[in-house]
Amino acid sequence: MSNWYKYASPVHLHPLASRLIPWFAIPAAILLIAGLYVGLVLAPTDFQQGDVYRVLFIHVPAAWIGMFLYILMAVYAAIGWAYNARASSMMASSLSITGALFTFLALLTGALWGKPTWGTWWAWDARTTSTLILLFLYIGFIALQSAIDDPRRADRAGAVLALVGVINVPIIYFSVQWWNTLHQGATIRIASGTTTIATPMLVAWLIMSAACWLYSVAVVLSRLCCIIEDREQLEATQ
Amino acid sequence: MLETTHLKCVRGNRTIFRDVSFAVRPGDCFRLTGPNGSGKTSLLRMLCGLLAPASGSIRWHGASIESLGEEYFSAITYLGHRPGIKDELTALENLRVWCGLSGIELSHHTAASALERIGLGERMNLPARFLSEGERRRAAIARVLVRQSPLWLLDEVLTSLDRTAVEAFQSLIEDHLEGGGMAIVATHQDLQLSAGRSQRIELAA
Amino acid sequence: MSHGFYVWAAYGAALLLMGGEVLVLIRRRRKGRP
Amino acid sequence: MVMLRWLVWREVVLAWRRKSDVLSMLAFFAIIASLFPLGMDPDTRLLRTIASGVLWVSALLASLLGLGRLFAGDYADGTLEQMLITPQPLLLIVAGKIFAQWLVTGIPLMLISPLLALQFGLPSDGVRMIAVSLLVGIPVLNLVGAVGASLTLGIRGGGAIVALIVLPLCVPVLVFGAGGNVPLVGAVLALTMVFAPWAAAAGLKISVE
Repeated sequence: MSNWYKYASPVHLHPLASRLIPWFAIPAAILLIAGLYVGLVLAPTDFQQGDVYRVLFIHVPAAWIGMFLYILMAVYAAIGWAYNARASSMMASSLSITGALFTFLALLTGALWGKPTWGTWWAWDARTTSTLILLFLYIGFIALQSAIDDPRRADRAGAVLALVGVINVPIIYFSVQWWNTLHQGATIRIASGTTTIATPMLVAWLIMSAACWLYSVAVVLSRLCCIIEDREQLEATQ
Repeated sequence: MLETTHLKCVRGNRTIFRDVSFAVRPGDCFRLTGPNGSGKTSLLRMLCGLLAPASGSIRWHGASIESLGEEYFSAITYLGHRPGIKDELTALENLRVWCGLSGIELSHHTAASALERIGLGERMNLPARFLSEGERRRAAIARVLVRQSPLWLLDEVLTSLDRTAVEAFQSLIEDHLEGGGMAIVATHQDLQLSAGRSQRIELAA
Repeated sequence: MSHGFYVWAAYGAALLLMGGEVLVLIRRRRKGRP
Repeated sequence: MVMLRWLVWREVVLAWRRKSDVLSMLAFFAIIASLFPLGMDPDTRLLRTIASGVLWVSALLASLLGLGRLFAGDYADGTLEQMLITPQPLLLIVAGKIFAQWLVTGIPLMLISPLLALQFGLPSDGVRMIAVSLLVGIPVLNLVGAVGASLTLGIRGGGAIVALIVLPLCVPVLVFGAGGNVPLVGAVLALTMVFAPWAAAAGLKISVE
């Protein structure tokens, strides 16, 4: 157990992270290709939605990852702050970029799904709106960290902001939902998927989800290595 | 007694000093010298608990200053590089507010007599923005008079003071040391003290 | 394919974003090494 | 108690002697709220429906403008350092400063809001609703704003970043406030009162070091 502690130090973490990257990147690439094939070619056209539903193979994992990475980021940032573990703070910085990217992707694919399905690019429904606010929270975190020159201060300030943000997320979600029921006019409910899902659809969705998760692990680890290298270089030059 | 062991200071990614150890006993006055950028201000801010040392420890009567917290803060008076004088308030109000923030109710009379002693008697009711740099400095120095704290941490307090003010200030420190007080003064100027034990900490660039 | 534009746009955007991120990271890591 | 009394006295006197800060914030509030009708068809029915949203967004932006005076001045002249090393709990000092900020900026905002609400042709109970929701909600803006101000102290481009981090965090209070649900605004206020002073105190320590 005790030898795990050494990975809290960036110097020891870097080789481990570099070695792990291919273990996630290669399966991610393979699954992505497989998922694209199953999702775009093998899965049949839905008799209700047509082909638009294929967008959901990316949209749903992207939304999940965007949400999950924010919480994970807050946890890492908090650990980094409380235990003065620099590697953990660097992990939080690394997660923020990928999380923001997936949140943005979720919004974009959501719009591309919404236009043919709901007839509008953007609906102020509860889920879309909370995802938008989540993207703003990510942007605030990234902007704050990139504006602070001292990396230690950036880590800690980011941790406070991430913690405040993560406490706020459920409240934001609740408030947006309440707002949505207040203004019934804007509500568009997603047709609940009671229609039997064809197996290739389910398989495509599972494969694409796995590919996205593996991809984000690989990318986050890789950026973590970049951040460790950057900071080591800074220390070496001064 | 204030005791530091192997203090190390890192700002940004630069190590400014390392292995700074000394002990300040009642009656000691430490003069802190060193070229610009050698970390005099950082060391003083560390001793205040404003800046956490990258490694090493600072102990006050044997207990680390982080664990003492507010108890330690009541034992120190820190005059920073930037004096913390509000332009909109008069010297008198500045002094009383400062004491008030420390939880001490300072009467108008006590505050006025302290300002008189430091040579601001006539101008204590002017908003601080009409005071000269040296007078603002004096208004800050008046704080050490009204709060009887055993340890003074003074950062470049002599800058822009005229000769009479410097002499007055030296006699203040002498009184303080004779009464068993301690002082750490970062300054480029010489201090000629006839009381207490003078020591020096030299920080290298 | 019905609504082909939307499907291709969504997949195109996803691949572009992910590919872009990978490219940026590869370049950053190359630069990081001496 | 001595400390809190002097702290609040100090903040109020400072605000009074530098009235332009607060007055320009109030003018900003009035101008934004008046620009909305100019940007659209000033149809009474439409104005009535957007009134509370517009006033809330304007109050939010104006309170952001007021944040500049909260910590930055004290940071620049060294007073904040002194506050951090007084033998008083930092949490109490931060809470006192936020309270004073509400006193000198929040209350005036709330007081002129009914005047601005009249521009939108609201009936008197609509005006009252907005004033009450601002009364309960503006402290939340001050509290959350203090967290943002503390974290961005002394940063380049701090003003824009304060807006970026504070605005998304204000979504719940904006939604409940503009929606006229005072109990929920009160709940958000209670929660913010627990977390925000703590976060702002932590932010100050981080920024001053």
